[in-house]
Amino acid sequence: SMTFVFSLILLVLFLFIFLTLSNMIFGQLLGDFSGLIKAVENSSVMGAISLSLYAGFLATLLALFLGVPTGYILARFDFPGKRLVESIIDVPVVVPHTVAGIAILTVFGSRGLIGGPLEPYIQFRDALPGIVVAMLFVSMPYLANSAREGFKSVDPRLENAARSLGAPLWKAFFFVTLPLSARHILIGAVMTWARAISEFGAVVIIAYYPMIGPTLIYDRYLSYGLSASRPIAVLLILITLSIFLVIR
Amino acid sequence: SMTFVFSLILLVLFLFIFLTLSNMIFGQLLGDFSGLIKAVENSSVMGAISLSLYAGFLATLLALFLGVPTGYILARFDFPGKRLVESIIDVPVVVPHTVAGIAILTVFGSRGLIGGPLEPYIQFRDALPGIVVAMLFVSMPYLANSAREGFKSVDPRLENAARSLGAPLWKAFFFVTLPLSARHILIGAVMTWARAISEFGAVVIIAYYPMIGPTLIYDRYLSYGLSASRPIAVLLILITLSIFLVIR
Amino acid sequence: MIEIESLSRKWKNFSLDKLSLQIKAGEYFVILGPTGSGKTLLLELIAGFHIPDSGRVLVDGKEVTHLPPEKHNLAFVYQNYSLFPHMSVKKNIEFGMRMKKIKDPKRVLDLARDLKITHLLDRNPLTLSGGEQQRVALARALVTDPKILLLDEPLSALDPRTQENARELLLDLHKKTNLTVLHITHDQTEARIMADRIAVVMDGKLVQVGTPEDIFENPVDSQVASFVGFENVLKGRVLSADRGLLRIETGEAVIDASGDMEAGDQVYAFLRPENIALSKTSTQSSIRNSLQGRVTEVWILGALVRVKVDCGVPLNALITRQSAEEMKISPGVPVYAQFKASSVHVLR
Amino acid sequence: MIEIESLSRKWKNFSLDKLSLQIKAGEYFVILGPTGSGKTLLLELIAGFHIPDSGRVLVDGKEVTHLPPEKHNLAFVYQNYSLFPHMSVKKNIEFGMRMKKIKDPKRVLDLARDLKITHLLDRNPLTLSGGEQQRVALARALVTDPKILLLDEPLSALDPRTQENARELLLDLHKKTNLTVLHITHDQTEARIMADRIAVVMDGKLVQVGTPEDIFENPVDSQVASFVGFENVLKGRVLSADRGLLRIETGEAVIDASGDMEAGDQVYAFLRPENIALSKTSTQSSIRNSLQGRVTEVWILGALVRVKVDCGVPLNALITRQSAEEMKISPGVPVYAQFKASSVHVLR
Repeated sequence: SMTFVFSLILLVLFLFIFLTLSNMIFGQLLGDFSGLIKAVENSSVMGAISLSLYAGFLATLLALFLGVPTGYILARFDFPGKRLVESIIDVPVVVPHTVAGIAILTVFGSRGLIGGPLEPYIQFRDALPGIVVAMLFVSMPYLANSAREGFKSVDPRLENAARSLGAPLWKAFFFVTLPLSARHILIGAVMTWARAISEFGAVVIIAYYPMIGPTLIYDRYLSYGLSASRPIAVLLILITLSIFLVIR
Repeated sequence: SMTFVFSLILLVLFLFIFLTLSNMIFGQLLGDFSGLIKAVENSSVMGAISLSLYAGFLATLLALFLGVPTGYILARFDFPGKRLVESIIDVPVVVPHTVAGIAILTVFGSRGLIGGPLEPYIQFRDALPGIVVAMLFVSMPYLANSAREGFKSVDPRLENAARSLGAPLWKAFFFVTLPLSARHILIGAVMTWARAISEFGAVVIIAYYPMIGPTLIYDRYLSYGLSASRPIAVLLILITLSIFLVIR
Repeated sequence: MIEIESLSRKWKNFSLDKLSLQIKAGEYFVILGPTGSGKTLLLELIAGFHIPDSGRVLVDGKEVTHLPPEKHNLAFVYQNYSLFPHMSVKKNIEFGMRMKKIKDPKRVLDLARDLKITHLLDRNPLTLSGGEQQRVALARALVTDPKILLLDEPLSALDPRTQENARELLLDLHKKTNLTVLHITHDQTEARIMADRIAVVMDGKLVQVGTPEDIFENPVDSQVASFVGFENVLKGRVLSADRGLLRIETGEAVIDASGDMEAGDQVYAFLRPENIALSKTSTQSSIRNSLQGRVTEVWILGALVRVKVDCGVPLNALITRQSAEEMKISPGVPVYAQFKASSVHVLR
Repeated sequence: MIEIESLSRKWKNFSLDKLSLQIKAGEYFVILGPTGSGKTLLLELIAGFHIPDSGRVLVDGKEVTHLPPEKHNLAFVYQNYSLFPHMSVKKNIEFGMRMKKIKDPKRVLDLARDLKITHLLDRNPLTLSGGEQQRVALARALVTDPKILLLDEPLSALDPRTQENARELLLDLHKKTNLTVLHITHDQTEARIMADRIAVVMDGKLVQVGTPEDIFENPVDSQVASFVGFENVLKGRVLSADRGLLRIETGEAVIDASGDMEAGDQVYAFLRPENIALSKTSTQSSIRNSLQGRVTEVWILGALVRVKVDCGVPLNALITRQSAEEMKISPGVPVYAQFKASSVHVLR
């Protein structure tokens, strides 16, 4: 019957994803556990992974600062050009990753529109700020959209009720609207962080060094092949997935 | 006031994304238009971009074939382990891109679980099938989730009504449920396709050659620097965005 | 004819417990029960949308329990009508014919004329009013000429005026086409007006089956009694019983009622507010109770007034605004609460 | 005291058009109008949630039109009560005091006791029933002792029994605290029971202001008349007029009514179904109409029966089930439709 055929297809899809990941992970754990231990003990591996997590964290903080107010304005107000603004904010999701890298390098490179004037004070290319900007660019839409949906889900009458009880707008926002959309914003932040640390193409163009996890995996793969890069890949995904599980 | 400050922050976010993209695009169009023309005339550039679009299309077709039935089962039935299946299907979204590449190479490489037995018939490494599999892996969740939401939005009572009117399940599905979730599935397919052609990290590990657009951009950037890769980046994003606008 | 034999099914928060029921061919049968009692689940089991945990469903003597819904050959109309929003009204009506490969365009047009929806055939169902949607849903369900029509709360999505027309339409259809109709509702008035027979279902169990008179005049237990509108529930003791005429002591009052209890029995007496009349003067007689009391609360409900009277027991009465004004009813006013012995329903 | 001067505002599908209104201190004022007439928009303008396109709002003589809502100093209770779901009932009630930096824990407890919600203080508002939520919303709005209470359809989210208690509560609060209450509703019964004065708003325009008697006995135009329940609308011509007593020819009938029209005037006569009694015998008199007719349709509506009678003009009457049964009312039966001349409302 149709249900049976559809269930089989679901099983194929499930196995495609599950086998691909578990084959790599269990292949490493069971077939070459010592390689994994060596990777943990290697300071450049742990350094690259820590840098991924740290840069992703900074990008998420920036995304919160920019995305929460943006989401609020988009959820509560109508203004001319609103649809254009929403579309532009969504564009990074569909930009090919190396294209995003080229665009960021164009603007934040030492001769760029922003990177140029800032050159004496802050270095983007091959430096942490460049990594964070690249991560922010590709992951920003997740936070802005989540925050907007969160604020939309809060009945504006609750804000009105708070105001008629004597709360100015900012108090109504911080005591009523923000707590009630906290769940949406938190989920958005986790997705933003995950998207940030998964990025490779945009980051590798503005900053091959200092190496983040995905870059180190690529670098080792090019230099020493699959068996040298796989332990790092397994380590990175295990750490990422466990942070996820903890947050959820 | 709070509204004013929030609007300013929205403006900053908007400008960050808008300037980054438009600076690259207009810098190329106005500053070095002949470079863009040269890129269009270069057969390896157009070949790489076509390959991106074509491989993305194949990945989307496969995603439709696998994701639509999967979405239907997930939307309509409860079964033990359903939450686990849903979580696993979502995992590719958070897997760092080069990690996904390593995982796919492990399974689909010539000594892999699937790539090994298939070796005499189909080549994944450095070949179109590898590119399509990598694209499918990273973009699949978008289609499965969209289809699931689409099917969920169709009242099961409509299916029941169709069946009491004499339609067997598969006719109820094709005449009622599928048309009513077509919009969701179409949007999912567009997102899947966009995600597929934006991928770099996973593809570059299983198949540096034949080069897709993002790989060629990276290759040119490494060999000849920013000014050599930017025309290709601009070309790729202009083509991608116009296909988007046409579909919408 | 539908036979339901000891049907049980648990599903989400609903459950049915060994329910048996027979609906005769050509009957207008109403299943009445409060929200959440499992009525819709029962209807969906009959239509084959669910498989029961145990028990059987027979349609015209043939077991259909495990057949897929498309083999049940009955028409089903949901509360929300479930019209296909991506098809015109005409395509909706033709759907069943397309599925069963019947070609008879005249039948669609005839049915559309009978149901007064000819002018709507090219419209999108989403643009129709509730009453129009219902007529389209009926046309779609009836186009392949089924013998049985299942209706899931067919009136509850309509406004009161449209409800009147819809009732008339359904009764008309039933009369003209000799359909067996199984109609579920939570509205006692609807059941009373429309049914040939009524089954009362509560908490997934069949509590009572009978004619509207049976159900509304002789509810089998206190749960049914208060569900069908006997709002006054008086606990008391039978003082004397003489050839069916009872004297019952309740609170500080004594009332006359009829029933086959015996002296000394502990009983409950049920009384509808609309069966209690108020009067300034007593008109005692052997078959009419007239209890002296005093108004304690008054609530105006549009054309009606609800009055609470303390007659030694508290009684709720429902009278017209006009008579409340004529009697100058307000809290504190002395009145007589009058009701026939025959309108008191007594249960042990 | 609230003064509204020529207020206009367009917003989404709603608009208000140069609306002026004065609500006196201590008054229980009801704004009555159909859904979509702009009532809630008006209330939100008074509370400062919107800025009007033109016009002014004054509270106690002070203009507040352009002040932010937190400076309006009035209590606002929405239809859905809008309790903060992430705070306990107690925190909800304290919110206004926290915002206005008032410390007086006793006031919260006193108010909770008065509104009978002391036992709910630690609960989450989402777990409360509609009636409980409403009492909490009132406590929250009143805790900072405002002089004006704005109520947006306060009863429409409650079931009928809870509505009765809520009405009592609101009237009690109004009496005890000398609050000015501005209450909006689409329910004419609610307005009639509760209001000191009523304003009828239709399509964003003020149509009539007056006491409940004014509105319900003397509606200014046919729109108001049919909105407040005069369902029978008879078009006719005045045959004679003698010191306020009119004879009006309508259809093939002649009725008596009162009004200051003149012979020959074209008029509309409005009549409520509940003011028409049916009888098997005629009891003609100078102030009572008694039209001979024949029942055409009968609909049982619970305790009431709606009867359509053809008396030369079609008339809708609403009678009790009991009297319908006693008279054996059914289609075709001859009856007399009787109504007082004074219950006919005549408009040009």
